[in-house]
Amino acid sequence: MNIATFGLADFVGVFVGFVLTLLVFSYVLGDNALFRVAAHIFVGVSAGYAAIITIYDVLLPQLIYPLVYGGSEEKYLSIALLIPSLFLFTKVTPWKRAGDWAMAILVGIGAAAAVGGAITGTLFPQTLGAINSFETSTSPNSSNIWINLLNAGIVVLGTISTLIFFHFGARSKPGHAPQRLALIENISKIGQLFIATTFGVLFAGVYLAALTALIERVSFLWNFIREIGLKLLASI
Amino acid sequence: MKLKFRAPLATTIAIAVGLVVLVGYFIPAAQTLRFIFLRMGIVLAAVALLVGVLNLISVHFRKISDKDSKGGYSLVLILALLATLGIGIYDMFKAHMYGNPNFEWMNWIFTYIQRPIETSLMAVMTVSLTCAATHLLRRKLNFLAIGFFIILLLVLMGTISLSMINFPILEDIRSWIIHVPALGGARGLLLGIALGTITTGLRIITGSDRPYEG
Amino acid sequence: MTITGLIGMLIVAIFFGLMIIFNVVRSGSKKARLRSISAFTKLKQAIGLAVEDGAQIHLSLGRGGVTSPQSASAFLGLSMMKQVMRIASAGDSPIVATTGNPALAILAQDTINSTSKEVNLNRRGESSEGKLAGLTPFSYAVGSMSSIRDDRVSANILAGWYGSEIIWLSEASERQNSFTLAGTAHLPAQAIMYATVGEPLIGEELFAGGAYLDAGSMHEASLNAQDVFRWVLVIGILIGILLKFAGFDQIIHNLLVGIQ
Amino acid sequence: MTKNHCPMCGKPNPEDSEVCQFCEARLKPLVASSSEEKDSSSLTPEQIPSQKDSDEQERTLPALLQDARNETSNEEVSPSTYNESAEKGAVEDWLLKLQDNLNTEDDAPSPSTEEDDQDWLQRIRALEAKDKASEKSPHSKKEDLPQWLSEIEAEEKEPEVTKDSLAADLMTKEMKITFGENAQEDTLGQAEMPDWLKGEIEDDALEEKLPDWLSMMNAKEAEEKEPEASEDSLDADLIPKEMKAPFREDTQEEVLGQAGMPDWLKEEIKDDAPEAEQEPEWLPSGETETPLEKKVNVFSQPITMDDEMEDPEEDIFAGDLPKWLTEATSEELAEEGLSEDALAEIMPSELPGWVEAMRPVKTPSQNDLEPLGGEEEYIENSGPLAGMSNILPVEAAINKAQKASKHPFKLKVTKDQQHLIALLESIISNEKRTVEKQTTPFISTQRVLRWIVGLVLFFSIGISSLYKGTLFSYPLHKKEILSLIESIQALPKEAPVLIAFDYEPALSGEMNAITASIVDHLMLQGAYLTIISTSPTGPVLAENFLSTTQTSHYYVHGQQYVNLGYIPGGAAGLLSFVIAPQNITPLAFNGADPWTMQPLRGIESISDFSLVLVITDDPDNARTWVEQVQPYLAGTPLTMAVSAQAEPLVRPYYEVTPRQIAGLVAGLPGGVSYEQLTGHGNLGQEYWNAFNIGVIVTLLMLFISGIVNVGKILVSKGKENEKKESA
Repeated sequence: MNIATFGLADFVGVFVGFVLTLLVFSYVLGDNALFRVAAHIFVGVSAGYAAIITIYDVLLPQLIYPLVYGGSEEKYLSIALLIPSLFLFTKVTPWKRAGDWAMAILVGIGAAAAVGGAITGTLFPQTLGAINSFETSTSPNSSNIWINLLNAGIVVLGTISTLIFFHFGARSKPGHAPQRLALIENISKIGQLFIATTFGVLFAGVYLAALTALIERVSFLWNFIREIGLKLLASI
Repeated sequence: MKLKFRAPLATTIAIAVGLVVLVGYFIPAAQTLRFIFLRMGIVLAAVALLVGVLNLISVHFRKISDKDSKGGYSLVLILALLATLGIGIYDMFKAHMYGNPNFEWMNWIFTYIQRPIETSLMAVMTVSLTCAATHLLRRKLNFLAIGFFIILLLVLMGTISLSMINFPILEDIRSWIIHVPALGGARGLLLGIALGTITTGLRIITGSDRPYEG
Repeated sequence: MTITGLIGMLIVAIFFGLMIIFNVVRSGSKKARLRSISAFTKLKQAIGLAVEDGAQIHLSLGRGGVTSPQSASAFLGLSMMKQVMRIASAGDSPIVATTGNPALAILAQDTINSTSKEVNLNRRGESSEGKLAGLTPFSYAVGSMSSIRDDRVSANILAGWYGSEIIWLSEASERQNSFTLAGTAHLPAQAIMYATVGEPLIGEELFAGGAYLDAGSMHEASLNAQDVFRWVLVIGILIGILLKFAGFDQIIHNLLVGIQ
Repeated sequence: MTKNHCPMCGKPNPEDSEVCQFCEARLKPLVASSSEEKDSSSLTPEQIPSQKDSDEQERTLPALLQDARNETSNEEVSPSTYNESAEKGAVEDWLLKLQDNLNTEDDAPSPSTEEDDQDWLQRIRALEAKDKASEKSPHSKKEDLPQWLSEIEAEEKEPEVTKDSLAADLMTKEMKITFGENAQEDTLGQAEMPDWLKGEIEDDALEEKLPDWLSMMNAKEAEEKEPEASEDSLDADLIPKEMKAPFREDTQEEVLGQAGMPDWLKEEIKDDAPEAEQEPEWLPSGETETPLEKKVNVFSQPITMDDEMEDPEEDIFAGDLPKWLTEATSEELAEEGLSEDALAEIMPSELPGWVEAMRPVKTPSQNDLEPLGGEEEYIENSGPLAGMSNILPVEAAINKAQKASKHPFKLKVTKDQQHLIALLESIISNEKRTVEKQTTPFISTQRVLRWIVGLVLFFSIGISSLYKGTLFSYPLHKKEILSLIESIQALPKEAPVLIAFDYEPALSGEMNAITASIVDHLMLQGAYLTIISTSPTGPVLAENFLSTTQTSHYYVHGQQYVNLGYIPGGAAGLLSFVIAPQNITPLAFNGADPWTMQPLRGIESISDFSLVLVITDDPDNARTWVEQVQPYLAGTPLTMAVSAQAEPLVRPYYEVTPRQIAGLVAGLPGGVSYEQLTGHGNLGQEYWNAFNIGVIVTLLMLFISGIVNVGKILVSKGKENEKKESA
C-alpha cells in the first residue's frame, strides 16, 4: 500500500484501528457491549476475508481455471473434483445426507493425514530425537562431557516418565478406585514433574508473546495520540 | 466388531480414501495417488468453507429474525461479512478486468480492521494470562500446579536483563530448563499425543467411528 | 518401499491388530479398567446436572483442519459429542456445538443429526445445532464466546484443536462459572488450558475421551493399544540408546529418517 | 465416648455397635447370657430376616442346640437355631404355599427337607398331570425324572418341537433373555417357562406372597397353553442349564420375598438329610447333581431383608434395566468389594452368566461347618463360656457370619451409580437450599483483581514505552543468532531465498519486531525474496510487513521479491510445494507468473533455494518444517524466526548434532539481539524497555499472589488442624 497515494484512506484506517483497539481493550473492564461489537465485526470481516482468499487462491486456480482453460486431462480431473464439491453444497439444503459421501472423502483424507502425519511427523522424529539425546550437546554452555551425559539422561528420563504418566490401564482393588501398578505410579510422579516444567515453559512463552503484542498495541495507541490525536486537538 | 453400516457408500469411501492416502505416506509408488486425493481434499475444504460462510450467515440471520436481544450484534456481523465479501469480489473483478491485482481495499480491511482487532485480542491475553497465573495456586495447590508456578517464575526471571544487576545464572537456568527438562517432557507429551492421534485416525479408517453419517 | 515406509506400515498394522484384538477381548461384558481421570468423572456429573436443570451443553470442537493431522483432536471431539448427546438424551438438554472450521461444522451437524435420530431426540423438536463461530483462530474464539456466555449453558466442553486463543474460551467459561472441561493436542494451548480451566485434559488424555465416556469397546481397545505401544516406545528408545552406544547409530538413523 | 475393641481386628468401635465397622465381626458374643440378647434380631451379625418370632424358633431347636441351651442355661438363639428356624421359616414359608400336606411341626429337619422337595415336585407333577396325559419317558435311565422333564423329552421327539429345540445355543439365550432381560417386564413369560414353574405360578397362595413383579404373572399368562412351554422347552443337553435358570430364579425370588436364610443351611440340608443325595436321580445323568446343588445353594444363601435384597434382582434382570444399573458386571462386583478368592470360586462353575452373578459369592465349606453339624465334642476355650462343651463356638459363628454376611449381598454399586447417587443427593440438597448466586463474590473479586492487573500492566508498559533511553542491558548474543547472521552473510547476490510467513495476524506485532531486522539484512544482502504461506492471511501479512517495517526501502513486488501466495492443505500442501513448487503455486499473489523471472528460473524444487527462512508462531508449524521439509532441503540451510510461544519446542532442533536448524531467532530478546548484532532495524529495541518492565511487574504480581495464596491456604489448614485438635 502506498501511503502517499492513499493518505485519506490511511488516516481513516488508522483511526478505525485506534477505535477498534480501544473497544477490544475494554474487555479488561469486563465483557461489555463495546467489546462485543468489535468481536462481531471481527468475526464477519475475517470470515469474508477468508472466503475471498479461498476463492481467489484455491477455488479459481485449482477448480475453475483448469475447468475453463485447462487441457482435457485437467478438465476431467476438475470435473472429478467438481462433483463432490457440488454434493457438499447439499449440506445447506434439506437433502443433507446426499453430501455424506463427499464429507467421507474429507474425513478419510483427514484420518489418513492424522495417522501418517503422527507416524512420520512425530513418532519417528521424536523417537529418533530421544535416541540421539546422548549424542547432543544439550547443555548450551557446557562442554563438559559428564554434564552433557547427565543432561541427556534427564531428557530421556523426562520423555520416558512423561510417556508412562499417561498409562491408562489400571487394576482394581476391592473397594478402591482402579489403580495402576506401584511402579507406574512412581514413574508417573517423575513424569508429572517434567510435564509441569514443560507447561510452565510453554506458558511463559505464550505470556511473552502476548506481552509483546500488548507493547505493540500500547505503542500504537501512543503513536496515534501523539501523531494524530494531538494534531487534531491542535487544529480544533 | 459390531458395525452397523448405516451409510455404506460413505463408509466405503472414507475407508478407501483413508487407506490410499495412508499407504501413500509409506509407499512412494502410491504417493501420486495420495497427492491427487490431497488436492481433492484441498478443493473440498475450500468448498466447505463457502458452505460454512453460508452457515454463518444463516445462523446469525436466524438470530436477527428471532428478535433476540442480541440480534444487533448478529446484524453487525452479517454487515461486516457482506461488506468484506462485496469489497473482495470487487477487488477480484478489478483484478480480472485490469490484471495485476493489488487487492488494495481488501488489504485496507485487513490492515485497519482485522489486524488491529486480532493483535488487541492477543494483547488483552496478557491480562488474562497474568490473572490465570495468579489464580492458579488458589484453585489447585498440587504438585503439578506448584511445579508449574515455580518454573513459570524461573523462566520469566531468566528473560529479563537488568543492566544494573547482572544475573547470568538466571539466564543459564532458563536456558537449562528449556533445553533439558522441558524438552524431555515435551517429547513425551508429543509422543503420547501421536499415539492418541494414530488410534483416532485408525478408528475412522476402519469404519468404527463415522462422523460423516448425517 | 523404503525400510522407513515399511516400518511405518508395520506400526499401522500393529496398531490395527492390537485394536482389533483388544476389541474382541473387550467385547464381552468386561469393562475396561482405566485409571480415574477426574475431569471425565465430573463431566458425567455435569451432564447429569444439565439434564436435571434442562440446561444446554456447549461443545466447542476447535478449529483444526479436517484434512490435516490436527483433525484427530476434532474427530475425538465429535466422538465425545456423540456420547455426551447419548448421555444427555434422558433430558431436554440440547447440545450447542461450535467450530472454527467449516468442514468440521458440517461434521458436527451431521453427528448431531445422526445421534438425534439414534436417541429419538428429533421428535421433541430439540434445538441441538452445530454452527460455525468463526473462520480464523481468534475470530472463532470470540465468536463462540457468545455461546459460552449464554446463561442457558451449564457445561462447556472444549475438545479439539486450539492455539493460544483457547484462553478466550476458557476464561469466558470460567467467568460464567459453568463447568469447563478442556482438552487439546496443541502443547502451548494445553499449558494455558491447564492454568485456566477447572478440568483440564493434559497430554493425550483428550484422546481417551471416547473410552471414558463409554463410546464403545473400540475406544477402550484403542487405549489398550496405546498402552502397549507406549511401552514399545519406551523399550525402543532404551534399546536405541544402547545400540547407539554400541555404534549402530547410523542404522537407526537410516531406519527412521530414510525419507519416505 | 468409650470404645469397644473388635476381637477380630482390634479396631475401636462405638460401644453400642454389635458388629465391627471394619471387619464386620461380631462384637457381642452370640452365646452371651445377657438377657438383652434374647432378641432374635441378634441371631447372627446380619440376620434380621426371620419373620417368625423367637418362640417359634425355639420350638424347633434340634437336640444338639437344646443341649447347648441346657448347659449354658440360656435362651438365646444360636445360628443353629436360626438354621432350624430358617428351614422352617424360610424354606417352609414358601414351600408351604406349594404343598398341601406339609407337616410344619416335623422335628427332624432332614426328612422335612426331603419331603419338601419331593412334595414340591409331586405338586408340580400333579399340576402337569392336569394339563397333560402322563407320558413315560422312553429313556429307561430317566425313569425317575420328574414328569415335566419327561414331557419335555417326550415332546422333543415330536417334529415341530424338535424344530424348535434345534438351536441349542439359541435356546439358552432365549432362556437367558426370558429370565435375565425380560423377566421384570414380562414377568417370566410363561411361553418360555417349564411347566413346573407355571404350576407354581398358578398357585394363588404363592402369588400372594410373591413380590409385585412376580405376582404380576397374571391369569392371562397362566392361561397360556402348556404345549407352548414344552415346545420352547429344552433340549436334553440343555436341561440342567436351563433348569437352573428358572429353578434358581424362582426359588430365589420366593426366598427373597419371604425370609432370610443363613448360608450354613446348605450344610444342614446335606448332613441331616442323606436322602437328599438321591434326589438328583430324577435328573439326567451326568449333570444330575447340579440342579439340586444349585437349589440347595439357593437355600443356603444368607438372605437378609434389608435393602441389599434388591441386589440379586438387579443382576438377574440386568438386561432390561437402564444401563447404569446393569453395569455391575462380575468384575465390577469385585471392584466393589468382593474378594479375589470369592470371585475365583465363582468362575469355575458352569452356570450361565446371569446365574453366576446371582450366586452367592462365598458358600461355606464343609470344614467351616464341621463343629456344628459333626459329632465331635467342641469345647469353648475363650470368652465367657470357656470350658464348656457342646456349645456353639463363637469364632465359627463369627467366621461364618463374616463370609456369609458381607460378600454376597454387599450393595453392588458401580462408580457410575455412585456418581448418579451423588448427583441425586446434590440435587436434593440443592432443592432445600435457598437459591442464590453462590459465585457472585468470587467473580467480583476476580473482576477487581483483573482491573488491578490490567491497570498495572497498561500503566507500566505505557510509561515505559514513552522512555526511549536504555534502561536495560540488551540480551546476550546467542550462538543461534550468530549462526543465522553467518548464513545470511554467506548468500551470494540475487540468491533466491524462500521466506514462509506462517503466523497469525494476532502475533504480527511480535513477529514484526523479531523479523524486521532479519528481512532488512536479507534485502541489503541483495537476496531475492520468495514469499509463501500456509495460512490464508500469510500473503497479506507479508505485504503488510514489507509496507510497514521496510518503508525505507520501497520494495516492489516482482523486482525485489515475489509473493507466491497461500498454499492450502496445511502440512500436506506444504510437502507438495516442497516437491514441485511450480505446480502448486503457478501464479504469484498478484497473478503474474513468477517462475519465468530471472531469480526463480532455475528453481525446480525447494532445495534450489539458497536459504529458507520460516517465520512462525506455531511450534507445530515449525516442527512440520523441520521434520518433514528439512529432509528435502539437501544442504540448503533452514533457518527460523519464531515467536516466544514456539521457542521451547523449536530451540531443541538447533541444539542437536547435526543441527536441524541452521540459525534461530526466538522472541523479542532474539530480535533485539539480532538488531544489535547487525545494526539493522530498531523496532525490537523500542519495545525492549517496556518488555522488561512488563516482565518485572508480572513477576512481582506473581510473587505476591503466590505468597498470599500459599499463606491463605496454610492459615486455613492451620485453623482446620486447630479445630480438629480442639475437637
